Order: sequence, then structure tokens, then C-alpha cells
Amino acid sequence: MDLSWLDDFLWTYQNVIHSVGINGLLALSMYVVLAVGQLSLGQAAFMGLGAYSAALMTLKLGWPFWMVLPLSCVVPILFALAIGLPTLRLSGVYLAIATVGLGEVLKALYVNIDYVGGALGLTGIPEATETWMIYGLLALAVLAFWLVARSGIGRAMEAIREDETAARVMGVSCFRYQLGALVVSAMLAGIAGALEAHSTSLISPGEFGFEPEVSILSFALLGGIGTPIGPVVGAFILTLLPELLRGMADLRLVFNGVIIVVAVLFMPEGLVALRLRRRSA
Amino acid sequence: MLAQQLVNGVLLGATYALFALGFTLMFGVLKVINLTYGFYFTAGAFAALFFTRYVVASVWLALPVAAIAAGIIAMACDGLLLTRLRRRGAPELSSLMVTVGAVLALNSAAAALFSPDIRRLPVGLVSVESFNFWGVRVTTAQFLVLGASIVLVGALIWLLRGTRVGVAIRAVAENPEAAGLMGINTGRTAALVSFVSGALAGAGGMLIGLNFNAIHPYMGEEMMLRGFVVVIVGGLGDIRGALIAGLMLGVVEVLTAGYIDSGMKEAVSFAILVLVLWTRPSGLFGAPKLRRA
Amino acid sequence: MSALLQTRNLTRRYSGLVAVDSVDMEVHEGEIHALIGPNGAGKTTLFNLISGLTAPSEGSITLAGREVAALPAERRAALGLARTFQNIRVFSAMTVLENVLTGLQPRRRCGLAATLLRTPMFRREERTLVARALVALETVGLAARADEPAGGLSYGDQRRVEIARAIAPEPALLLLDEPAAGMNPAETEALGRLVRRIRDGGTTVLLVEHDMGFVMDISDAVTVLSFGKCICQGTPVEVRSSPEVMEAYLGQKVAARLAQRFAGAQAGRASA
Amino acid sequence: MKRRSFTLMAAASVLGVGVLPRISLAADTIPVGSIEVLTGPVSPYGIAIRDGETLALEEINAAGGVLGGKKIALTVEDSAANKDQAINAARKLIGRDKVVAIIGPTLSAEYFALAPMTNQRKVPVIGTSITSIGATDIGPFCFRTSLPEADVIPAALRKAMARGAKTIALLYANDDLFSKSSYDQMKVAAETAGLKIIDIETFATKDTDFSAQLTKVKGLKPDAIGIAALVEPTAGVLLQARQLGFGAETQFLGGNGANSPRLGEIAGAAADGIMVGSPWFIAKDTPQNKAFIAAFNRKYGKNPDQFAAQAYDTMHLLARAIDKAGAADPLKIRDALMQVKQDGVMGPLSFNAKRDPASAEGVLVLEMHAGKFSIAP
Repeated sequence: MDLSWLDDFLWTYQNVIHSVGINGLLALSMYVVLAVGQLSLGQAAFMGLGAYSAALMTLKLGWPFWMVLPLSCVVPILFALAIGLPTLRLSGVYLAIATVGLGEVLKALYVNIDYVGGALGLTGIPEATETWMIYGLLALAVLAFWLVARSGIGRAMEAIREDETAARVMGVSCFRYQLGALVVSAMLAGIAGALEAHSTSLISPGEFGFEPEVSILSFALLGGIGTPIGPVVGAFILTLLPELLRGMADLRLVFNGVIIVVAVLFMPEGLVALRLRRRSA
Repeated sequence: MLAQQLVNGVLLGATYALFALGFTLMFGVLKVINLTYGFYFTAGAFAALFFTRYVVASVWLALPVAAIAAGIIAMACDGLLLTRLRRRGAPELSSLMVTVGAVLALNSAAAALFSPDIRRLPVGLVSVESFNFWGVRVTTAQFLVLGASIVLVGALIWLLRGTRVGVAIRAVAENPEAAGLMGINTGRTAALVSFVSGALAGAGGMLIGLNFNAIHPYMGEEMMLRGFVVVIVGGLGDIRGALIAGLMLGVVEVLTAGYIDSGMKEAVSFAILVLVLWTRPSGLFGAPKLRRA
Repeated sequence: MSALLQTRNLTRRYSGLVAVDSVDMEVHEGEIHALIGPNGAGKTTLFNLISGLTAPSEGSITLAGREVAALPAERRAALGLARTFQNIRVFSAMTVLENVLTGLQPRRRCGLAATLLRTPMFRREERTLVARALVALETVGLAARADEPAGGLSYGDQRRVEIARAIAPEPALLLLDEPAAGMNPAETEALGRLVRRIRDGGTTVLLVEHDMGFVMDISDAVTVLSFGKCICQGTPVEVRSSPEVMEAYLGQKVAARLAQRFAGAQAGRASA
Repeated sequence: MKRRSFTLMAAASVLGVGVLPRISLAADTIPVGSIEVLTGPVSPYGIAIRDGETLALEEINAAGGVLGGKKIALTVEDSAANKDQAINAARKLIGRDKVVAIIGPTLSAEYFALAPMTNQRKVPVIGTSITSIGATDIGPFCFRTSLPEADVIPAALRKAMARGAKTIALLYANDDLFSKSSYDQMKVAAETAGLKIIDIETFATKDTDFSAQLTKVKGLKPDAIGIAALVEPTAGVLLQARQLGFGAETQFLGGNGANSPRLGEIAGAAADGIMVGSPWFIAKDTPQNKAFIAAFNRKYGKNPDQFAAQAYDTMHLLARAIDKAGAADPLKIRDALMQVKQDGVMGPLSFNAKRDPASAEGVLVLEMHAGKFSIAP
């Protein structure tokens, strides 16, 4: 069988294939926060921090990618702690409010620092991301979340999501779980950012603002947060759909927004309304 | 120069305060972080734009038109998006998520419909002349913003403190269930509060669009970021706090740009936000409200 | 008998209102202790203070000799405190068994690493927890419905799920907030047997209840609260004959009855 | 391998790709690609470019095409000002449509994102609106026909100095690449020309309040103020500057972003007197230009702008290069591009060794009066 068309296909759609997987990771990073009943609107910002710190390690320090990739989650985690520690002690939606402007503020910061390339961003980032890395990490993350969901930790998370007060009197420390989830989420987003930076040769300040942020939320809500697979499926659909429906680019964001509204109002379980059966006695 | 900069700061701060007014009212009563609020602001500005361009070029007529149009849109959004959740007793996170999605859809749709170009209200709608007080310049539009802010704040306080409707609104803000048992129609009160907040936003959108000569589909989203800082620093739902915090933020931003570095403006406002969250999470003027309480 | 739970000068003020006013109370190990008083006497606030959902304005709470007033609710749960709620709070999307397993959180020892690696210890622990949860369900008589979603159960059964969830970790002290509300006489009687069985299993029970017959029938000790103050503490017989209680509480019997009926009607609506 | 190819075939059918059938078309037409911003806030620029190149394409094909009668088939892809979409478009044009050259993309950031990949794949990319420093340094297959602002701004600065300016303050939008590179080159040009830079202020493209910066600048009393930003913030700065009392004693200079009729529409009288350097002007009196404007009006019913003019010239130059190369081969076309010369609507056009336009002869200084640009006296 002649597979040269396959090479062409792979080359042509390499960037799409990468985006799909990276968006899957981002959707999972949103999932883990939603799974403990919180909302972070800073996932794109965390991704940007990962992308910038990774690109800087590669370009300015010349470190190899196998070192850069794991280290790319350090800065996002520090930011997550700085924002999560005060806000998660408070009730309700403070985390969401504190993170809503984070992406835009970091953008203003990036453009003002010449060391990180100003308005242009960082160019000439060597291509080091391989498709298998993205999908390997994605598979690993799904597996890990699945294992966690089917355990006492997963039960505690679901309890927090359903009723924080009841969870607390059962000995579940909402603060610790929520902070832990935020840290894991920042870590995932940061690594996704590093993969993104080393997949395309340029990252620029405007890529990590409010709109990508809300798009990430729409991935998670389309898929539903009953399982870790749901958000990934959501990300796949919403990344491929604009490729299929070209010429509707203006309406892409409208569509993402409408998905969130419809998901919350009419199908709180998500499109992929699965729920893990943990055990049958 | 310092005098001019302080005036610049106060005028900028007045626009922030004006914007934050309805936002904080909406949260105070309905207990919802409503991100579509920025869209009402845009809608008011566009309503004024079309009105002055195609109907009558008059500020005094355009202002109520902008307010009423935005108020109706706000009421419709609340009815379509939030009433259902309120009835279901859904967590506040759901309401927030709905409005996050809605504002992305609405802003993107507005941009697709009207094109994202920056427009301005017809030249000559207000005199472009500026007044000179001992070297400090203030324009007619700026006076208008300042004056309107004061009038709107006064009207809002009168509505809340001096009318029967205000009593109902405050009762719902305090405890919606008890208010319902006392015979207050909470659904109608919610619609009314949405209308008033939306109208404040719409009026703000027109005045600020007039002042800065810029009306575009994303103007509300731009203001929203500042609006968040203002309502958190002022304390969520605290009208007086929002006014003070708005003015403060305006002055701080202008002084940063004028005397430190114009590139640091955004960073400074966010730094204030984080600082307040760490030290006084209920805002500068409120009592701390921890989860345990 | 030593005091398992002791409050000293426990006070909670809201703006212009003292909900709980310097309450000194002792609950002894192995007893069924009832907390009674007319509506609005501060019983639920006192429960919230003891379980850690509300921070006291003043005073101390000791649990098994340990000062807990400053600890958050989740830490008190780990020290052996469990409770149910007046308005039922089961996790409706979870199955009955999962609800009870969640109640066993304080007994869980495996961390994230063991969870991810599915170590033998993790598997053993899951098996043990499920077994304990089933025992608790057996106790309340719901073992057969373990795999049904809790949200689909009847009001009375949800109440029993909540009790199973609370007793599964074998707490030292169990707080029951109006467990008999909305139950018919037969159900109330069964509940009485259940509470005794829980006590006999080694768990001290503190309960709020409006059904006087039920209270007087099963309680070893009774504390009477009125307008936030503790006005009487003793055995059911002592309390029944106390002139203060007669005056403060039984004088308002009609009101209390009405309140009870109202609560029952409300509960019935909630379960529908 | 088998399973992988199955998955990929499934993915291919999901994506609705027709990789195979397209290749057969390549025999009688020469595929050329273009990537422009056709949707979103920046779309007016991309649409102007598409209009310009489409007009040129029709002229070329009507005149018998290239390589002895073959027609050029142009595929225009939308990048939506999104880096990933621009890369996807370039990969599709090269991998699926087998284009021999790409015109575009519209934005410098998109150019920096996709050019390393196209350069590696050895397909020439010709930017028509790329003004950033270093864009064509990415590799030997990276071209542009737009003059870097370094070639345009000095003319305006010289005019200001001739009118007595000795000091200048610079204001720029630091969050926008186009504005930032405009500023970078304005700064170098001012230093080279001997103007004293007494203050540099920044703002964000979407800002509406510039009073703090302008108040500070006013205190320093510069002879001239250079504004490097897109047209809308430039208009905003001018309007507020007039409110704060800047008068005719201060000369205003704009970057390439200000070189748009929209400036007069938005800012009205406040924009009077601002000067910009421009590689092209609608009233430029050459036969090529007159013919272009007439043809553009016939086809689109409106006047072209500089972006349409640049794209129009670029498409003609590319056709010439394909003819000169003698084959639809990207490598040969690249070499031919280095040699072709053309006298188009912008003036003489050819590439220097760095693949930038070789000549800045056509640059004019424009000044605004009553909302309209004219050639500065």
C-alpha cells in the first residue's frame, strides 16, 4: 500500500493534530478545577506562563526539552498558589473573579518586558514537540484522573462539588482539595503551554487572554465533567469543528459561548453525559 | 502638571465608578457575578450611536434612550439566563458560567454584526471646547460624565433609600426567602434590579463613549476588567465602596502612567486586586467574610 | 461518667441578636442526649457551633478533653464528630453506597500516590471501606438499595442514608438534627430503635427533636434551650418536673406543636 | 503501523480531506496560495489585499497566463488573525494544494509563526504588508514587497525638521506588533536624522484614555510628536491631545498605521496637520497608478488603499518570476524572484539581497487637511 499520501496528510495537518491534543490537555486542566466545584478563568493565563517560561528556558538558557517540559509547570504553579491561597479560603466565586483578568494583565506585562520579546513575543522556538508526547501525556492524564475519580479522593471531590458543607462535616478539607486541584490544573496548563510553544515557532502576548480562556471552559462543559474523557471529547469536537466549518470564523466564538450557556442551562451533565460507575456491591 | 494629572485621574476614576455602580448593585441584590454587564454598557453606547446618527443628534434624548435600551436588554438577559437557575436554586458558579458563555457569544456576535471598528458619536454632539482653570483643562464631555455620575448616584441612593421599591430591593438583597414570605414579588424585583443596573450601564456606555470618542463592540469587555478590580476593592455589593475604589483606581492609574511608566498601568491595578484579596478579601470597607463564618 | 462533649460560656452573636447565649452543656459518653426548646431557641446554631460550621463569638468547646472551638469542621470530623442535617443533604447524584463511603473519609489513609498506583494497600482499604459502609447500611436497613442513586429515594430513606453516612466511621459523638421530622409514628418508633442501637454500638448521640414523646422515651439526658440560654439540664423526669421548663417551654406548647406541624408539612413538600 | 494508518484514515475522513484528487488539477494551472485575515477586527486589511491580488490575477490570466498559456489558480485562505489558523492554512496550501508560492500573510506575527516552516519546506512566501524588522531574515525563502518603515519614516521626519522641529516625543501602542515595530524604526530614524527624543510614552491599542501620557508630554513642550499606532488609537490620541490644548505649534507625525483615510473620518479636524510617510498615494500621477485605480473602481466600486496597491504589484511581480523561472517549481521561482524587476503602481519594485524591496523611490510625505490626505507641500 502506498502511504505517501499519509506523509502528506500528516505534514499538512500536523498543527491541527497538535492543537487537538493540546486543547485536550487544557480541557482536563479546566476539568480538575470544576470537579471540586470551583471555576478558574485563568487556565489560558497559566498556559501562557508555561509557554513563556519554557520558551525562555530553551532560547535563553539553552536547556534541553526533556528538562524544559517538566520545569514549565513551576511558574504556573507559583501563580496558582499566589491566587489560590487567599481566594480559596473564601466562599464561592472569588477564585473565578480573581482569575478573570489574569490573562489580560499578564499580556500587559509581557508586552512591557523586552526580555520576553515585547509585542512580538518569542520567535524562533525550535520545534521539539512530537505528536507522541502530546498524546502520551494526554493519555496519562486521562488515566490518572480516571484512577483518582474511582477512589476515595474522587468521592471527596464529588462531595465537595455537590455540597461543600456536607463534605466538610464528613472530614473533607475543601480548601486542601481545591488548592490541590488548582495546582494540578496550573501544572497541566503550563505543560500544555510548553508543548504549544515548541510546536509552533512563535508565542505572542495576545494568545492567552479572555477568549481562549472561555473556549477552554466550553471544551469542558460540552464534554461534561462527569468523567475525565468528556472534556477531552469536547476539546476534540470544538477544535476540529472550525476546521470543518471554515468561513464561519466570525461565529466560532459565538458558538463556543452558546455551548456554555446551553450546557449550564439545559444539560448540566454535558454532551457526553457519562458518570463513572464506581462500584457495584 | 500634577493638578492636571489629578484631574485626569479623578475624571478617569469617575468613569470607572460609573461603570461599577450597576455591576455592584446587581451583585448586591441578585448575588450573581453577571459578566454580561459589560455587554449592556456596549449596548447603551451603540443605542446612543444609532439614535444620534439616524434619529436626533441630541445628548439629552440619547441618554435616556441608551439607558432604557440597555435596561431592557439587561432584563431580557436576566430573564433568559438567570431566572431559570435562580428558581432551580443552582449554585452561584452556574450563574457565573452562564454569563461567561453569554458574554463571549454576545460580544462576538456584536463584533460580527457591527464590525469591530471604532466609531464615535457624531462630531459636534457636545461642544469639543475645553475649559481652562488655572492651566487645568476639562472638556464639556468630561463635565457631563462627572455631572451624570453624581446625578445617577444620587438617583440610585434615592431609589434604594427613599422609595417603597427600594425597600423591596433591600429586603431581597438581605434575604430573598424572607422577602418572598413577606409578600415581596422577588421575580419582579430581580427584573427591576436588572433593568436599573442595565440602565446605569447603558448610560455609562454612552457617556464614556462620548468622552473618549470610542464606541466599539469590545468596549464593555475592556471596562469589565477594571470593573472587577473596582468592585472587589470596594467590596462586592458595596455601592459606596465602588465609588471610592473607582476614583482611587483612576487616580492611581493616571499617576502611575504620568510619573512611573505608562506601561505599568494594568499591572498596578491587578497588583492592587491581589493585595486586597490577600489582606482584605471583603474589600477595603467591608468586614471579612470567611468560609467558616 | 466523664463528659465527652463540654461547652463553656458558648456564645454566638449575630448583628443585634444573641442566638446562643453563654451555654454550658455536658454530654456524657454513652448516653442519648436530647436538646429541646421552642423554635428559634438556637438549637441548630448550637449544632453548627459544635460541628464547626459556625464560629463562636465566645466560649470553649471540648471534645474528649480536647479544645476544638478553633478547629474547622473537617478537623472535628476527624476527631470523631459526625452529624446529620435538619434539611436533608445527601449527595443526590451519588449512589447510596457512595454516599456512605464519603462518610468514611476520616477513615481513609491512602494518599494520591497509592491511589494512582493502585497499590495492594489501596485495594485492601477500598474493600474494607465498602464492607464498613455496607455494615452501616445494614444497620439502617438500606443494604439492598446500595446501588441506587440517592436522589431517587424517598424522604425517609434519604434521612436513613444520611444517618448511615454519619455512623459509618463509628464516630464518638453523633449529632442528629430533627431526625424524626416528617415521619409517621411507625417510622418514629423504628428510628428510636435505631438510635438506641447506635448508642449501644458505642456512639454517644446528641439530638435535636420536637417530638416530645420520642425525646422523653429514648433520652438519658435532656438539655432545654430557650432564647439561646440553657435553662435546664437533667434526666427526662427531672426536666419534665422542672418549673422553669414548664414556664418557658411547655407554656408555649401550642406554638411548638404548630411549629412542629409546619416543619413536617415543609419536609413533606421537600420530599415530594 | 496498520492501526495507526487506520486511525489516520478515519481522521482524514472526519476532516473531509481530499488530498488525492487535487493533484491532478496541477497540470494545467499553476497553484498559488494566499493567506490573509478575512474575518475579525483586522479583516479590512486582509480583504483589501485579497481584492488587490485578485484584480492582478484576473489581468494576468486574461492576458494569457504564465508559462505559455497556463493560468494561475489562486487559493486564498483565512487566517482570522490567529497564529494557529495561519500555520494550518500554510500547511494546507503546501501539503494539499501544492502551491508554488504563498502571498501573505497579513500580519507580522503570522509571518513569524509560519515562515520558519515554509522556509524549511522551501516554498517562497511574499509578505505584502509585513513591516517588522527581521522578518525576511528567517531564511532564503522569505520575501516581502512592503517597504519596512525604516524606509518610509525618514521622509516625514525630514519634512518636520525642515519646518523647524528640533525635539520630538514618541507615543506608541506597545501591545501591537505593527505599532511596536513602527515605533522602533521611528526611534532609529529620529536619532539618525538628529532629532532629540525627549520622551517616550506607551499605551495599549484598545486604550481610550491617553490623558496621563499627553499631559506629561505637554509639560515637556516637544516641537513634534510621533505616534506609532493603528489608525483608531492614533485618532484617539489626536482627539485628546487637542482637548488638552495641543495646537498648531506642535507637529504631529504618524506611522504607517496612521496612513489611512479612516484617520480623518474618526478624528475630524483634530487630525489636521498630521504628516505620514507613504509608499503609495491614490493621487500619484503615473500611468500605471491611474490604470490600476480605474480597474479597481470598475471591479469593486471603490478606491483602493495602499494594501490593495501593494498586493496588486506583488501578484504581478510573482507572475513575472514564474515566467522567468520557466517551470512551476518553488526553488526556481525563488531564484527568479531575486532577479525580476517591475515598474508598478508603487514605483520600481525588485528585491535586494536581503529579500526586501530594493528601492524606496516611491515614498511620499502626506499631510492631512480637513479630514483628507494630500501630498505635503
